[in-house]
Amino acid sequence: MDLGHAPQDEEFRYAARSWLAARVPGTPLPSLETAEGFAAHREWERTLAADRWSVVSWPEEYGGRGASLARWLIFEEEYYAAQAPGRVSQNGISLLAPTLFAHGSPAQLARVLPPMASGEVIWAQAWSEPEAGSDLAALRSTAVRTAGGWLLSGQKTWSSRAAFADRAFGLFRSHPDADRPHRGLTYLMFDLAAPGVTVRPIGRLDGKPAFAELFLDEVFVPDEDVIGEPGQGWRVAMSTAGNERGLTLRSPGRFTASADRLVALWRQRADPADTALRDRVADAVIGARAYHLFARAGAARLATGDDLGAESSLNKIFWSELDIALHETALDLLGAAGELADSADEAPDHGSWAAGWTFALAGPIYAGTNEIQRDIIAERLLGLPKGRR
Amino acid sequence: MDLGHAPQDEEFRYAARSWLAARVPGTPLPSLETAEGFAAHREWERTLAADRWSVVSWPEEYGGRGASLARWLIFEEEYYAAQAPGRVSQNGISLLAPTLFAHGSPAQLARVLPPMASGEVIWAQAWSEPEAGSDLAALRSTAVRTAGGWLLSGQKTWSSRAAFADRAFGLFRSHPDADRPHRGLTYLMFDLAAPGVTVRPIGRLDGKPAFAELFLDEVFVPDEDVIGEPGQGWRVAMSTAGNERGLTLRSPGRFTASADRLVALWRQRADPADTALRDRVADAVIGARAYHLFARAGAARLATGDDLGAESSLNKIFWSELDIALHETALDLLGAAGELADSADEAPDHGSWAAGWTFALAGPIYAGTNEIQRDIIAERLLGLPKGRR
Amino acid sequence: MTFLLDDEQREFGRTLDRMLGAADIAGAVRAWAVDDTGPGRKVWQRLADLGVFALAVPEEHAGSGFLPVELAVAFVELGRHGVPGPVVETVAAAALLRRLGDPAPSARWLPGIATGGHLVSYADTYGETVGTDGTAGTDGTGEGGHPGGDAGGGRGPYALDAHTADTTFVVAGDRLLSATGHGPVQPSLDPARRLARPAYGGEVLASGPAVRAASRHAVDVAASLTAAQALGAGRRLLADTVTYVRQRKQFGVAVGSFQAVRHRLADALVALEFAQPLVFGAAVALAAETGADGQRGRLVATEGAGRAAAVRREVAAAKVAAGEAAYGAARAALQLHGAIGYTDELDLSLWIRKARALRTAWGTPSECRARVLTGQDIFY
Amino acid sequence: MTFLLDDEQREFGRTLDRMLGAADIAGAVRAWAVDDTGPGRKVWQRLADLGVFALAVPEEHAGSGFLPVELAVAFVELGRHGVPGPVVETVAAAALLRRLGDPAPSARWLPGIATGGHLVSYADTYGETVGTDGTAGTDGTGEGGHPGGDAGGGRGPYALDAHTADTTFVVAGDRLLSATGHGPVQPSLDPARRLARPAYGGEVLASGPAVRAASRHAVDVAASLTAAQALGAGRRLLADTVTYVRQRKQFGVAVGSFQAVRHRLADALVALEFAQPLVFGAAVALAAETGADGQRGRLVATEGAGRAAAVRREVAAAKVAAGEAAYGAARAALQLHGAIGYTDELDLSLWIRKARALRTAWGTPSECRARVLTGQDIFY
Repeated sequence: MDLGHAPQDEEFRYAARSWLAARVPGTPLPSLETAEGFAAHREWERTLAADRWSVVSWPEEYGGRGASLARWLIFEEEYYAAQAPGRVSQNGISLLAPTLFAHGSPAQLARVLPPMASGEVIWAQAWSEPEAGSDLAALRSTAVRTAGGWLLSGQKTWSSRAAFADRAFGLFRSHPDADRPHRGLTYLMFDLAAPGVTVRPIGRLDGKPAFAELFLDEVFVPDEDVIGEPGQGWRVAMSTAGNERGLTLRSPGRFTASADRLVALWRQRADPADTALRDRVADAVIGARAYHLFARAGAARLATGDDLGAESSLNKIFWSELDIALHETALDLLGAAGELADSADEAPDHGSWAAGWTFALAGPIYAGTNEIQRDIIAERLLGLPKGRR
Repeated sequence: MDLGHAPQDEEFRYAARSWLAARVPGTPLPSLETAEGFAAHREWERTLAADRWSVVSWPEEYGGRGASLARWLIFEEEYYAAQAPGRVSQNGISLLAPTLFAHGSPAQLARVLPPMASGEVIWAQAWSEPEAGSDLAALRSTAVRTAGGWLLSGQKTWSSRAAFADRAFGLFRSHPDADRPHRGLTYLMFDLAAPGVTVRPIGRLDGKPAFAELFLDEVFVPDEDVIGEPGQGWRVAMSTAGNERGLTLRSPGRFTASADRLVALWRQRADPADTALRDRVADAVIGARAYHLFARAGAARLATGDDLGAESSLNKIFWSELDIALHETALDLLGAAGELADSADEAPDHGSWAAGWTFALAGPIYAGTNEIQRDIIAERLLGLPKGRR
Repeated sequence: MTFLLDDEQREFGRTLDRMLGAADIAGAVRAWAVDDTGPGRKVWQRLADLGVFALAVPEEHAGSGFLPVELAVAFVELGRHGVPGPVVETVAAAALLRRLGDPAPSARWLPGIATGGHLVSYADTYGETVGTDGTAGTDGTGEGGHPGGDAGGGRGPYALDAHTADTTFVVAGDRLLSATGHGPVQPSLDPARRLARPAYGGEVLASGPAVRAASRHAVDVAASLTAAQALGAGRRLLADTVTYVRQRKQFGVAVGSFQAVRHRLADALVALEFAQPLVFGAAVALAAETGADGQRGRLVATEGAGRAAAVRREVAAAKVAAGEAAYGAARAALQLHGAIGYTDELDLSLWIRKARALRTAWGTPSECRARVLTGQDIFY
Repeated sequence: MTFLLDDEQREFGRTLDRMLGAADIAGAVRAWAVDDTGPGRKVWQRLADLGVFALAVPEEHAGSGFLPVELAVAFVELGRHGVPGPVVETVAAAALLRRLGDPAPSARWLPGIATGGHLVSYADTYGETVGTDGTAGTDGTGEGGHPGGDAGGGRGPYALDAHTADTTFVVAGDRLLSATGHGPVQPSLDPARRLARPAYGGEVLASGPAVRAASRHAVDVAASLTAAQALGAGRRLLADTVTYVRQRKQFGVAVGSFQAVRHRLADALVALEFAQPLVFGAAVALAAETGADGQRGRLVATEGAGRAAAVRREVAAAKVAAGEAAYGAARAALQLHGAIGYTDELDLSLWIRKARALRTAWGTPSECRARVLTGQDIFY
């Protein structure tokens, strides 16, 4: 049992660190939930990709470095420690790409992945519908067979990034006669600029258009943009939930960097004798360390060929609660300045604590609410009866 | 809106305070969960009763002072502030007596209440059965009609005080053909020394026999010991839950006194700069104050003829969680000495913090688990759908 | 002799609830957030017409005497409906002037406050003197020592809506100023709140030790009414969430039938129900301490300085409990609404954001917990 | 290069689990609680036979070298099965002697520890000198300054099972003593633990600054193994509760089908699952720092004093997380068993009580949180 890294991995770390030190913008980019910020973040993706830092774990042919999961963890540590910009390509890289690697055709990989890696195509997810949130199997949007492809109709919502993104992916009901609600779905990719697509941005808590509603009216999608078999979409979508995706949805580096910054803030601004704050700062450090080590253990198990299964539900609950607690601690530490919005000129650290708090509040809701995750843990990890919820 | 007391009420307070100052033993009595301690506590009840302090809110004819709820609250404040002994008659006074006042015959009141007030007869409750805990309507113990009375058979458990008490009260299934499980029950009082009764003491967490199992084999109970109508036991038992009993199960004075003692402990032993402890001590003070004021408001409403209804469920959750938090704070404040059992000679304050912690741990379980209380609050106070739980 | 609102007080609350429910307060908040104070000012005038601001003003200045319990009733409703603007600050300023008892500033400001003509912001440096350039002086508690200030700065606290108020009262050292201006306006997490550091120059309205004594009282009033507002906001968050989870269906049933949902809302109710008596207990304590116009109660066994400390403890307890209960209700509301709760499509977001701001306004939880034990203002 | 137990380590854990599962540990605990240490001693010998105590002893003294990861594996099992006695203290004493490197006391005590012949209790005054009468000296951190001591007393810490151990090691000031006696034996909330303050007279086994350095290491070992024990106890509490709620029916269904029950157990699992890597991370850090016999890992970017502080931080983090997770599991176990959980009819009560004691043993949550940020032992 070991927590060291191979010398080559350390070389990888220093390469990433050096590159980031030279390239990360000195002041934060504008919020990626604005048109201006979205463009700036897309440009940053291009910069990353130019030196093969945008998708380090992908094969080289698609723009990556073929890095192991261990190296990906190292890269993420360095990335967040350098306070590099948020990843506008996150939806594509962490949600769509793993599915493509598992179920996509060689032609799809060759066509879709390089422009995703370069930021040329930014992806939005299109899972939820107004009546299908936690109950994702209740999807109603349809895919109707037509010559050479499918016609999508219906309404999607909480489509993150869709206000400014290029393309989207999601599940559509293609076989309405299937015997169970989560059967008869098809996983498709589509163009947000295609005829029949209307995008209505939705403001999040602070008013920024972080997601959108999509209204689809017979939007044509060619067969080449179906992932896996038609009608097998649920299986396709779920099959990667228990593998790396469970681990990579939120990288440990994000939290260890935030905890380090919180400690710095505490040393700089707090009364060291204030043990109430000290304990909460310590809990953030402990939580980030635990999350890091949990990921190290998970990566080691994946490397042996194990599947993580429902453990990604443990992960989801832990990081989402850690993220809120960490940012609430920061706001409390800041006293009255903790009330300032992230857009306030006088907000400490460029408003990153306020922005981080707002962002963190969504954590227990998206990617499967924490209530759903607790149900999964109870049933699949503890073996408790299913219950009616 | 006012928090003052009438001058006569203040006189009552000073009378209680003076009496307690003269009579409360200088060192704590032995634990009432032991035979020796039980006897000592019974003797203390006799001392209280001799000067009409054992049941201040009862009519004078039964040994009380006819005190208002406001005065009862005052008495309890003084009682716990004086660190007077725990009340071994609590089951009778706070559970059986309100039911008798509401449903008992004049003859029953005259026969049962005076020896309860004097400690001559100590009552145990006999509600739960092995298969009927939270689901109290699943009771199986039976009352079978016989000449001049009923024959009780079956098994009761978690019968608090029963290891040493004289008599018990509970619900028995008398009409097995009733259409719903909570119908067909009868509320009866019986003698723990009667033929057919076997008492098996059960050790609680710390081994002390705080409750017992009762095995009943055709135990004869005369008709005069049925409360209310046969078959109406559920209604009889529940009818008093929403009135004073919800308020008086745990008096605010108990918690304000504990919080005051915690503050004293904190001033005496803690580092005042340790804000983490300070905040928890403050929360205990705030909680005790809130509970006190909530009771004041409740008493005021009862005085206007209102019913508190399901609000007693709010009460139950609040005091039980407050009690645990308060005692956990004390144990943490004591550092390594907080690990000592209450029987340890070196345990601070005669082991009262350790004993209080052990006692508090039961709070969220008995008198309706806090899970059941939350269900009641959701359904009856918030109007949420019943759900399957 | 009874800890219950009387019929008149309850009817006062219902009247405010009806009036505010009929007004488009959410619209007023959204306008206020972009400095269009017109709709908010109209609401303000209606509140004045119903006598809200008069509750802090002596009768000789067009008020109804200082009535803390009625003020608490009113501010629960203001919180429930999310009324924007320096409502707390205006009432605290009135309480300060009343306690000061100085005829000139009272005559000049109190009638206008009572009748709704004056929006007054208010900032308190808690004994710290501040130079006219906004830099802290040297006799104060030093860097980070005052609440409302930037923990790292020492440039004095923010004043709410200083840029749109008719004046900003500033207590600096032992002087009460009507500030001449303010620093850059800063948005809060709560869009209904805009913050700016007042300039410390301006007309001196009063000076001397009486100013500090009166401002100490005013800070208690501000904290107690912020607690009342938080309680109202928490009630609203809970009520709206109960309504939502009864309607919203997932897995074929109402979301509100899931035990995890029901229990979380039950816990939110417990916290609010036990914060409420503390809020009114603080009001009763303030009424008893001030011993003046509106005395309807008295505190047991507290006299003189001990009584002032007891009031401060009651206020601090209410502030902690109501602030945490409201924030807990906000977290529950957000989680149980799910994604729609995280948007600004629903007005719910206004209360979620307000609950966070009220939690720290006029005394953070940490400061208030300290006061509960010491009865002292840790800043004096 | 991989943060996973290897096959051999896992098999070691399974072997201990099987052995302890077949022994009547609950019976041994109940006997231990009344000073009948016979059954517990038998378990102790079996543990020694399986090599548990040898894991802290160098090979030249009949040990297998210092192997913190294997120790962590073992102590999770000891916690899972609730083994009574000074297991942590005996291993910490061995670690102290090993680090001290002084041939005489090592030769005298280490072989017996490795082979199960010696039960050693251990108390550390954290730099405080203590008179032979048990009163504190003057160069220490003063009243209440040391953990394990009575916060109000300053009479030194308790030693676990000092009255039944073969000796009690005491570090007082810069001396290592084999104590001659002890004060009155005090029952703990955990019936498997009996506490007494050791006398500070006795044979001096070693003295000088090396004693304090070695004891600092020993305290880290004790804290990390207490964390491992807590993790095991928490796992047991959760597993037994899952079993119970699957069987127990109320309202016609298994209690474990209620969402409130399922979610509470899910949260208990989350806490334990994230404490576990911290427990093994601390073990890896100890292995790397000691750099000796059992080195199988190394810490990144920490050298010298920085490395020692980093180890201390890892240990403290593990102690907080495992202690809180176990206590949380105990609270959940008690609540979800209902009344039967509150009795001593089930062995469950033994773990519930142990979880409370382990939470504070060898570093309270507060002390450990301070260490997480400073990397310092706050007592030195």
